[in-house]
This record gives sequence, C-alpha cells and structure tokens, in this order.
Amino acid sequence: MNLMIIENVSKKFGGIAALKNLDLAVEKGRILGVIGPNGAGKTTLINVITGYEKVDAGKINYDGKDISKLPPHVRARHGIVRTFQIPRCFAGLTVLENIMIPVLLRHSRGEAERRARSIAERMLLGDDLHKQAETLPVGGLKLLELARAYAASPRILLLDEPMGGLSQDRMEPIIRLIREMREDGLTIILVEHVMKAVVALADILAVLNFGERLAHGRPCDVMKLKAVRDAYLGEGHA
Amino acid sequence: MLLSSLVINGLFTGLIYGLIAVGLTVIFGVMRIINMSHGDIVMLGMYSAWILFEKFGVSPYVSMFLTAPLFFLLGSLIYEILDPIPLKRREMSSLIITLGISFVLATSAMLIFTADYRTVTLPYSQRVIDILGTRLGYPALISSAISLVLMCLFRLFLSRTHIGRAIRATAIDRTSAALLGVNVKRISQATFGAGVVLAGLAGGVLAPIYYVYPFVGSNFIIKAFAVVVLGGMESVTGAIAGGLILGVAEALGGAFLEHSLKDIIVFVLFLGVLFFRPTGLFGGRERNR
Amino acid sequence: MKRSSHRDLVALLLCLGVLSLLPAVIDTRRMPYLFDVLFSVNVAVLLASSWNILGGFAGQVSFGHAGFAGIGAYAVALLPHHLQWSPWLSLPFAGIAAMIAAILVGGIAFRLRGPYFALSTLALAEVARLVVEGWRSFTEGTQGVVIQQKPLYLFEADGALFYITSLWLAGIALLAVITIGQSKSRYFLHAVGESEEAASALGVDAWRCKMSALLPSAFLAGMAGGILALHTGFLDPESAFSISRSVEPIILTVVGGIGTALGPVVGAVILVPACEFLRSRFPTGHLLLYGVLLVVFMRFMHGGILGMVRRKRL
Amino acid sequence: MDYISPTSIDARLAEEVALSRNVIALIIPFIILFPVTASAQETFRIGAPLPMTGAGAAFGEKFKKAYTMAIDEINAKGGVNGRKLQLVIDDTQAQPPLAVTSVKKLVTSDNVVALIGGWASGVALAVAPLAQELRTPYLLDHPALDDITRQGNDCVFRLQPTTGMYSAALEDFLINVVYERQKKPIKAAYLYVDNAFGQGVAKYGIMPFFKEHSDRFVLGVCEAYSEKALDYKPLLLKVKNASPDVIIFTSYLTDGILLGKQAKEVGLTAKLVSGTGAGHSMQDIYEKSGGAVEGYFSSGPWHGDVTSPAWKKWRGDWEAKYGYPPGEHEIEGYVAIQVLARALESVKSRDVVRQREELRVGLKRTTMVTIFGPVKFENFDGYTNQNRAYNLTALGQWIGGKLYQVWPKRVAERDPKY
Amino acid sequence: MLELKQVTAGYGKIDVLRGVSLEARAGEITALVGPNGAGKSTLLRSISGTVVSAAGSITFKGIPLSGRPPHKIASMGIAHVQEGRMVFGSMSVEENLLMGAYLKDRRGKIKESMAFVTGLFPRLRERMRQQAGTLSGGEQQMLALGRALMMRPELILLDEPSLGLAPLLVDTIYSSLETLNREGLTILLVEQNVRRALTYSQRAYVLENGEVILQGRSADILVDSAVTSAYLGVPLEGEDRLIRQSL
Repeated sequence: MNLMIIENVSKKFGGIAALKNLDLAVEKGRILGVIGPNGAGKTTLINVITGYEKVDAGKINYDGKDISKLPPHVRARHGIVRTFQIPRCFAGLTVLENIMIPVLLRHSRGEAERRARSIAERMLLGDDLHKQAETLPVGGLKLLELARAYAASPRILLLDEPMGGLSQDRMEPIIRLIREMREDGLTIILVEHVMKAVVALADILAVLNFGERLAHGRPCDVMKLKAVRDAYLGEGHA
Repeated sequence: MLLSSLVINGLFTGLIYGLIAVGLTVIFGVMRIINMSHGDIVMLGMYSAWILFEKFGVSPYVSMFLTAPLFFLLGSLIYEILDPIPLKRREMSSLIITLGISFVLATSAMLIFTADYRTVTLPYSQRVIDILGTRLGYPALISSAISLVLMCLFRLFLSRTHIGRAIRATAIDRTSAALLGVNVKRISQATFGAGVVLAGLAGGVLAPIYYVYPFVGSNFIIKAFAVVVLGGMESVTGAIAGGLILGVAEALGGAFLEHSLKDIIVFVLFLGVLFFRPTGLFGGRERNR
Repeated sequence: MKRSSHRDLVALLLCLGVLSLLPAVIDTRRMPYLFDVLFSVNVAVLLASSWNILGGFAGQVSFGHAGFAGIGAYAVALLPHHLQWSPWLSLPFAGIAAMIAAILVGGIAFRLRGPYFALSTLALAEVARLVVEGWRSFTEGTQGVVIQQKPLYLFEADGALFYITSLWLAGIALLAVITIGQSKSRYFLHAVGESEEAASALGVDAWRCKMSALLPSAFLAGMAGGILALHTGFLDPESAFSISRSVEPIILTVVGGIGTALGPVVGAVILVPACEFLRSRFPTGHLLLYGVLLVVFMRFMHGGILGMVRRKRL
Repeated sequence: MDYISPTSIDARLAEEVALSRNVIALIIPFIILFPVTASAQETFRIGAPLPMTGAGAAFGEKFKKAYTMAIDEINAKGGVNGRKLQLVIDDTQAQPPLAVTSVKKLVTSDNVVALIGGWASGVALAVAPLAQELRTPYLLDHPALDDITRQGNDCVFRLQPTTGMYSAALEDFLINVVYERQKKPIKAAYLYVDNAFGQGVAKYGIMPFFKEHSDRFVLGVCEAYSEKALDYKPLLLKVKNASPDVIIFTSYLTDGILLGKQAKEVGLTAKLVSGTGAGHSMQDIYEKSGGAVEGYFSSGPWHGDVTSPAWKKWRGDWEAKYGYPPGEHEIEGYVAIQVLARALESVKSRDVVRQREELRVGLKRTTMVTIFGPVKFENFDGYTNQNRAYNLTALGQWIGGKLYQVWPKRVAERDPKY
Repeated sequence: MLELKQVTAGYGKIDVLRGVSLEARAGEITALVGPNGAGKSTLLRSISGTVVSAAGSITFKGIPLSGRPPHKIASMGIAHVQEGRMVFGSMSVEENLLMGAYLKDRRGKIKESMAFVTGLFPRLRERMRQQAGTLSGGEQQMLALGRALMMRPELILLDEPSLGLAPLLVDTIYSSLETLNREGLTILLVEQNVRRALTYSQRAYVLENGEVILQGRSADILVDSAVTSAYLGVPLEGEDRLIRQSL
C-alpha cells in the first residue's frame, strides 16, 4: 500500500523547472532511494513534500489525503519529517535539548527528557548529551539531525544526504540505524549521493534528471539502465 | 501637469534619499552592522559643508570632496571600536555602540556649533530651471545630479575594481575572501570608511537645500532605513531604486493626501513590498545564520 | 525543577513586598523626585522585560516597541477622554489594546526575518503614530490629550501609588519572564529563534510560537506606555511613539545581557539612574557622557553585564 | 568561545537568577542613597525645564541666554530683597514624560521658588497641572497653546498671548485692507505645522476666522504639514494649482525657511503671504532662506515698541553680549525674569513652601510695564492668570531684510507694501 | 615544499590536531585521508591561517607561516579551496575568477590565467556572466578550483573536492587535477573517498584523532589493503564492489 503518492508535480524557480510532471510513490514501510546528478531536483522534491516550497501544479497524496496546501509544521505533525542536507541544529541548545524539542510537543518535560535520552543513546549520542550542539563535529551533527527527526515520531522520514561529508567508518552506523528504523515500520525517502548507502538501503530506486523521473524500480534493475549510467555515473564507468 | 511635476520632483528628491541610504546599505551588507549613527554622520557632513562655506566661502559641492578623507578616517576609527567584538555578538553590540556614537556625535556638534539652525545659501540658490514644465532650483538640481553620479560611480567601483569586488566578496564570505589574499580586516575597515564617506557626502549634498542642527540626523534615519529595506539590504542598486520609489511616493502622498500624513503612504508601500518580497526589491535570498 | 520555580516565585514576591513598603519608610511627598526615578526604573524593567520576551527569548528583534507603548498610552488617554472614565480603570485596556495591535503586527511582520523584521516593526510603529496624528477627531492629533489623574477611590494619585503600581507591573513582567523561562515554550521559542525551518520541520508551529511571545510582550509594553502616560498626565504622539522608547528597552536588555532572563532588570537598575543622574548634573552634555558610557560598556562587555559576569566566573 | 558553560536552559536560568540577585543587591543601596539636597536657601532659585538637547535645543539655548542676561543684571544690582537669583536648568528634550520628572526634581530636590519656560506647548501642558499640584508658581513665557491657561490653575501664569491671539492683527488687516481693496470674495490657502502650536493657531485663530467671514473669504487648500520634511514642493505645487490670493503659513523656523525657499522654487506667489509669528517673526528666517521671505507678512505677539529708546537700548545690550539681534524668544525670556523679580519683592519668608505661596500672590498682584508692554495677569473668558494680550499682536512685514511693524496703524513703523 | 612539524591546533580549548608532522613535496599530489573528525580540514585551515595553530611550526619553502594572517599566506602562493564549494554566490562567474587574481602581483597576468582556467574548464567560459549561485554543484566546484588557480599558486590545498558531486563530475574534477599536477602544481588533497585519493596521489598520510597514524607512498598504502582496512575500518573496494554487485 502506498503511503505517499506524488502525482504530476511541477515546480519552477524563475524560468528553470526544478521538477517536471513528476510521479512517484512510496510504499509503506519501504525505503525509496532518490539519486540523480546535482541540480536534478532532489532537494526540491523534499522541500515540496514537506511544504517548504509550494507546488506549481500536481498533488501530493499522503495517507489518502492531498496535503499540498498544508504548512510545514502541520505536515510534520502528521508524521512527515525531514532532515536537512546542511544540519540545522539549534546551536545554542544541548544535544539533549535539541532532541527534546519535537518530543515536548506531545509530552511533559520529564517524559520528554526520558524519551530524548533513550533516542540519543540509540543514535550513538549518549556521550554528548550535555554538549552544546554547535560544538559537535560534522558527523555528530548529522547524527543529531537524524536523531531529532526520529524524535518527532515520523511515519515517513525524508533524509537529505544523511551521509554527505561523512567518512566511510561513520556511514556504517548510520546505515544500520536507517535500516533499523525501517524495520520498525518507518517509511523513508532517502536522497543520497553515496551509492554504497543507497544500494544497501533502498528497496526502490528513483533516478531524477533535470526534474524528471529518468528511471524507477529495483536498484539492481535501475543501475543496469544505460540512460542512468550515462547521466549519473558517466559513460564508461565501471 | 501637476502630476508630472510631482513625479519629477519626487525623482529628484529620491536621488538624495538614495545617497543618504547607500552608505547604510554598504555597511550593513559587508559587516551586518546597522549603523545607528548614520544620520549623525550626515549631520557632520552638513556642518563641515556649512563651516567651510561660512569661513572660506567654499561651495559645499566642492568641500564635500575635500572633507571626504576626514570622514574616511572617522569611519575607520569607528570600525576600530567594533572590530574586536566577536562576530557572533557583533550584531547587537554594534547596534548599541553605534547608538552611543550617535549620542556622542550629536552632543559634540551641539557643544561646538551650538544648537542653532544653520543653512548654506549659495549665490545661485534662487535661480530656477525649467524641466519639462517643472521648476527646480539650481541647488536641488545640482544636489540630485551629484547624488546620482556618486551612486553610479560607487556602483561601478564595486563591480569594476579589484577593491570593489573584494568588498562584495567579503560581504558574502569573509573566509573565502581571506583565502584569496584579501585582508579582510582592512577591507572591512575600508568599507566602513566608505560608508561613512558616503554619509558625509550626503551631508554635503543636503547642506545647500536643507538646514542643519545637531540633532538633524534623526530626521533622516527612519527614511534611510525605509530606503535600505525597500531596495534590499545589501544592494546598491536597490538603494537607488528604493530612494526613487520613496521620493515619488512621498511627493504623490503629499499632494493627494494631507501633507502631514504623506508618510503613511511611504510606510504602507514599504510594508507592502516586504509582504510580497520579504527581502526587499533587490535583496537576495536570506543567508543562513 | 518544580521546586526551583517555586523558590523563584517566592523570592520575587518577597522582593516586591519589601519594595512596596518603601513609601511607608520614605515620605513620597517630600521626595517625589526619588520616587519618580524609582518609577522610571520600574517602567524600564517592565518595558525591557517585555522586549526581552520577544527579542531575547524568541530571537525576534523588534524596533517597534514604542508602537505598543504608544497604543497603550493612547488607550489610557482616550478611554477617559471619550467615556469619562477614571484613567486608572482604563489602565488594563492599555495592555489589551496593544495586544490587539500585536495580532496585526504579527500577521504582517512575522513573514520577515532578522533585520527585515526589525525594521518592519519600526515602520509599523511609525504607521501607528501617523494614524494617531491624522485621526484628529478621535485622538486630538499632534495637539495631545490631557489626562486627568483622578484619584482612584480611596487612594490619591500620588508618587506612592505610581511607584507601587509600576513596581507590581514590573513584577508581573518578571513573573511572565520566569514562567515562560521555565515552561516548555521557552524551548520552542529558542528553537524558532535559531532556525524557523528546522523547528517547523519538527512540527513546531513557528508563527504561533512567535505570536505567543509577541502577545505578552505587546501587552506588557502597552501597560508600560499606559502607566507612563498616566504619570505624565499629558500625551502627544511625538513622545508617545518616540523612537527612543523603542531603542531604550534594546539598550537596557543588551547592556544587561541579551537572551538572559534577568538581563533587562540589571540593565534598567544600572542605566536608568545613571542616565537620570547625568541628565540632572549635565543638562547640555549628558547625552555625550551617556553615549560614551554605552560605547565603553559594549566594547568591553559584549555579552552584557550578566554575560560578562558569567564568563568571569568560569 | 565558552564551550564548557552549563548550557541547559534551566541551568542557565537558575544561574542568571542568582547572578542578577547579586548585581541588583549591589546596586540598590546606591538608588536609595540617590542625591537628595535640601539646604536652607540663600538665593531665589528659579527652575527652568527646557529642551537643552534634541530637536528643540536651539530654543532652549535662546531662553537660557535670555534668563541669564536678566538674572545677571538683577544680581548686579544686588538681587531681590538682598537675595541673588539663581537659574537651575533641567533638560526636558521637549518630551513631556521627562519634563514631569524634571519638574519634580527642580521643585523638591533643587527647591526652586518658581518654574519658568518649558518652550513647547506639550511640555507646558504636562508641567502646568504638576506645578499646580506642587503649589509652585509657573510662569509661561512662550508655550502658546490656549488650553494651558484654561484649566483654572491658579499657580500657572502666562505672559504672552495665546495661539488664538497670534493672528488677530492679520485678521484685522485682511478685513480692513485686503477685502476693502478687492471688494469680492478672496481665495485663501492655509498651511500649518502639524504640532501643538500649529494646531492651536489653526483651531483658535485662523479657522474660526475664516468660518466667521466665509462671505468674504474662501478657504481652499487648508492643510497641516509635517515639520521635518525634506521636500515641501508637492504641497506648494498643490497650493499653486489652486492659485489663491492669500496664503497663510503657521510655521516654526526650519519648516518656514524651507517653505519660503521652495515656494520661490516652484514659483508660488500671491497678493499676500503671511506667517503667524513663531518662525516667520525670527530674523533667522530672512537670512537663512536667502531672502526668500522678502515681502512676507507675519502676524504675531507684539514685543513692545521697537522704536522706543528702552527697546533700542536693550537690543544694543543684547547684541553686545551675544552678538546677534534678539527676537521674540529672547525678549519673552528676558521680560519673564523681570516679572518674576518684581513679584519676588513681595516674598519675605525663608521657607520655600511659604515663599512659593507669597510669590503666587505677588504675581497675581503684579502690574508693571515692561519693554514688552504692560503685564497684568487676569482671569477672563475662561482664561486664568493670562496676561491680557489681545492688543499685543501686531502685523509685521519683511522689507529689505528687516521685519517692520506695519499694522495696526498706531504701532506701525512704516506702511505695508501691499 | 610545505613542512609541518609537531603542529597542534584546534578551536577554543579543544585540540583537534595533536602534534602532526607532515610534508608536501614539490610537484607531487599528497593525499590526506582519515575518518571524519580526524582533523583533516583543520590541518588545511591551520596551513592557510584560518585556524591559528597553538604549537609547532609550519614552513613553506623554508619560511615559517605560523602567526601570519590568511591573506598573507595566500600572497605567498598557497591557495586553499574549502570544503563545500564556497563560491561568491551573488557575483558572476567572471567576477569570482577575477577575485582569484585579487593580489597585486597576479593582476598583470589576468588574461593568461583566465585563458588557462577556461581551457581547463570550458563550461565556465560558457557561463561567464551567470551568477555563481545559480551554477550546478559540479560547476561550482570547477569555479572554486578555477578561482584558486587564478591565484597562480605554487601549492593548492584541496578540501573534499568530490563532496556531494555526482560520480560523473568527480571524474572530471580529478582528471583536471591530474592535468594540473602534470604541469607542476603541488597539491595537498583531503578526500573522503580513500581509494580515489590514494590512486591519484603520490604520497599519503592517514590521520586519526588528530594524529598521523600512517604515512608513505600512496601505492604502498593502497596495496597494503590489510593495513588500510584495519585503520580505516572499511574494505577499500567496498563501494565499487557493492555497486558492481547490484549492476
């Protein structure tokens, strides 16, 4: 069953089309990987789904309802939660407080702190609970970004390059975490450049190019397509 | 006839508003500092024009360029006060510091020049020229023309010279600029100096058409802010456009509404523009914190 | 956590109680000037704390608090003017009127960020002033309104009454600050202040959150304007909406320590008497000295007084 | 960068509370010990709440000079009843809220026997009831808004005419000369500065006049303008478009200068252009507008017979002392001190509270003739302690750089150029 | 050409680098690899002067760099291309490139430098008038590199040039690096993609927790996959193998 269906969505900036008549669907409990060259419209896709950009045309169907008119925070409360490519942590707050923010919307402070703690432990941030967020290294910020999004009780999680800027050793645990989230029943849209991670995680892979869907299907099938390889990996690659 | 006169008149006044605002824009763009003493520097510009005219008979249109180095020095000096403050705190601290400087400048001017109103009356101040049926006094004409030329020159300076580009680059990203060999502190200081010089020049341009007294700065500061925001806080072109829009809006508002209420038009326009373009007419996308 | 908030509350009430006794110890009739200065300190605490809720907690720097204060002042002046009320009874309406204005302000200005927000609030305050100036039949325009300080039932409208009222208004402001500071909403305010996008991505309603800071802030600013107008006994648009009234709370808060809960109090308690002292001793040069004071203060204590003391202690 | 600072919001708040408690505890004693002086008075102190900074500072300075000159002269002759006069100035920035605090300080901390000045009508409106409450005589020498002496305050005295009286001479001239010559309805335009003074002249002077004489005068453009504008040409163009026969301005100095200059610029002319005192009666307006107001009339308070020897002598003294010719503010301030000094002669007590009451009675009884004209504070037509100054307005005209009194005939220095 | 001895540096009270010694030889590409947070970027920053080193010495052609501000170091012929393609977004491509020639003694050779850069990256020539912020990620990286080349540096510090780029573009960037190196440019390269970094470089240093734990000829390190996998925690061929499998 599809949790989210994106129908015929278009979005223009100035004269340039960032998304062109895009159709995409995500099945409940699955991970949809989205890849494509820079400027293909991947981040715009996330912005459109989460409400940071309004669509020019088309519908975004979530759980049977069109949500394309709702503001971002309402979509977040409905369970559509995103992360940012460049982590946007609340620099002046501690790691724990950062994670508490979404939990506080639903729970008392004591409860929120307890929950945030356990999320932090799970997200490998247990040692940094009382550090100010701005003092974390990039890897820590990426984890915090993920932990905070997870704390917002998402039903569908949109991850914008969660591996970007991480070294290989740091990717492993994040890949593991994302996989665990999926096993918990979360639906995930993963925008990522690191092929290893995408291939390891995605159930379905969509390739965007110039705002259009170039390919869609099981990762192994998609990667075989010549068009994909030309556009994304470069001719003669591998 | 009346309408065209009003518009032409508004455009000419707008150029002067533009010049008053440009210095504010530049300082904000590069340093993220809202210079609260801007109006008082304009006031100093007017006083220096006045005193050189009274004592030595030098026309403000000449003396403003003679005193420009002094204003550059003043700007560099103010920058020296602000420079050691960590960037994170600079936005608010500099607000208070420049406000303090504003008090200091205005009061000093009062102690030196007394609080009396002063004006500069040029020999040709009564002469009038007819432009498309609109009568304009020589001083108003010359002041507006000089404002326009100065703003265009400054814009060219920013886009065509190495220093100008360095100023813009520093505004966008200090670290990257430094890595290309730009002495960021020097450039910031020079920018602050340039902003202050522009304010001083605006004073020179205003002297023959307005009056000066120590607290006259407060008469301009809100208008200057309005212009800066209208055009987008980092854009020189924006400041010119903002000035022109403000000038025309004021002229029409003054004629079709009661004069004392003309500013309602100005501010409603201002809020309207921001409503549809939250970063002003020529402002870019907001930067991340 | 709960215990500490109770303790703060008790301490606050105790302070207010003790300070309320001051007029019993010192005769206000003999020293109205002293009580005037204390009154000014109280109003400054009120206004600066109100600013701090919006500017310090929610990170929305406003240049337009004079607008709220002015609207509050006019509510106090015009209700009795048109309805023959006791101005004291209309004091609460000062806050309410400012709050109504705030809904409008929030609708317009909260679309904007940073300096654009700040300067749009300045513009809105100017619009409010111009409307008051232009609407002569209702507001008396630039000529101003005289407010008869009719006695409030048993009390006489003397220095003691103004002192105690302003003291408790400042107390209410501090109570609001402490309540917000210890509630969940301060987390949301902080989050929205740092990054609206990130906060709303987590489900925080940024607009409502900012509004929840603006409304109490405007209410308190309105009260400050109201009590000040009542104290002056006369109100004209130029002083009611004067830019310096927007700037003053910013100065006090930043000098005291921006983003801290009690910075505004510290700033007001130090700067207001200092300013008054300079003004009475140096009628022509006081602004020069005040300016130098501000420059030196901020140059060497860029985190404000509280910020600096804290850094020293670490 | 303070990395190790405790960063949780709660910890920070608790810490702040503790910190500020300490800081405030340190400061409170200083406030309690706020300077309060209360010494026996060997001098008569006169408190002047004046704008010494801010936009009105130029006027504060004028009055300071005028008071100082008068007080120096009186003290040189031994003071009043053997006691010297002493001036205490407090800066109001022309802001009523500050003025209230100023006055309380002057009265209770400086123990002044009387208040004087205030410059702006708004300030005086706030100060007057306070002076009444503090039972301290307050002598107004410039704030002209009618309401100030219409509130039944027996401690508030006003030396000069009210706004409603400013235009009396002009009105007289309009009816008896302008209309008589033309004999058909006259088109008029009126522009007034949008502040308490301008509103006062409009409300109590000009507007009632035009209403009353609507058969003879048609008031076309009639507008309040903002004081600090850079550009008045749109307004003047509008007036020009209506081509009135008579233009009346109520202006301060700076706006008056700009209006004069810019009227020239847009080519606005009329058969008669007149100001109503204030800016248009000040020597500065002629010089600083580059003579643009040549031929303008100005109807305002009459400041005595400028041709009389006493006036001429005074003018000479003033110019010798300050280097410029005195105008309406200077003479008002100077005479106000003289009036106070005269009334102080009846003060015998050494207790300042009693002194104030004696002074109040003394002022009430004062009848004197100054270079300004006769002074007597009377209650009439709803006014309290108002110097009856109906016949103290005169119409002047700028001719060759000098403001000559031209109307009413009995005080005219020369004939009007009309 | 560049020599670091026992350099310690960091932010505030936290040291990110602890006694690092390193050498970049003239005409070589030296790679700097290691996990995130190891201090690679900090190392580059302390060379270019944007981070002040607390102890140790950094010398360039025998001249000590410590204590010099970034613009002085830049004028000595060291270009630093920061992580994340920090181009001046609201300036045109041309203006960005001209900024590269900001230093006085570089201004005379603007024409030649421009020709060289546009020869290397023809796509920049097509977009001279376009605002840099509207370029695609790959083009921005080219611009950042091109801008650095306009400085006519002797040594270029490159921080993660492939970050966030599609594989196709990474190839383009690397082949241009090879070209530049062949023409005699010395490069100090920080790269997360270990295999690529080691393939293209002559010598390499492995950094972990602010210390150098391994150094030597890149080929040796690459071949000694047992060593590398132990230190890097990832099978070197991992990424490509996974992709190949799925293909």
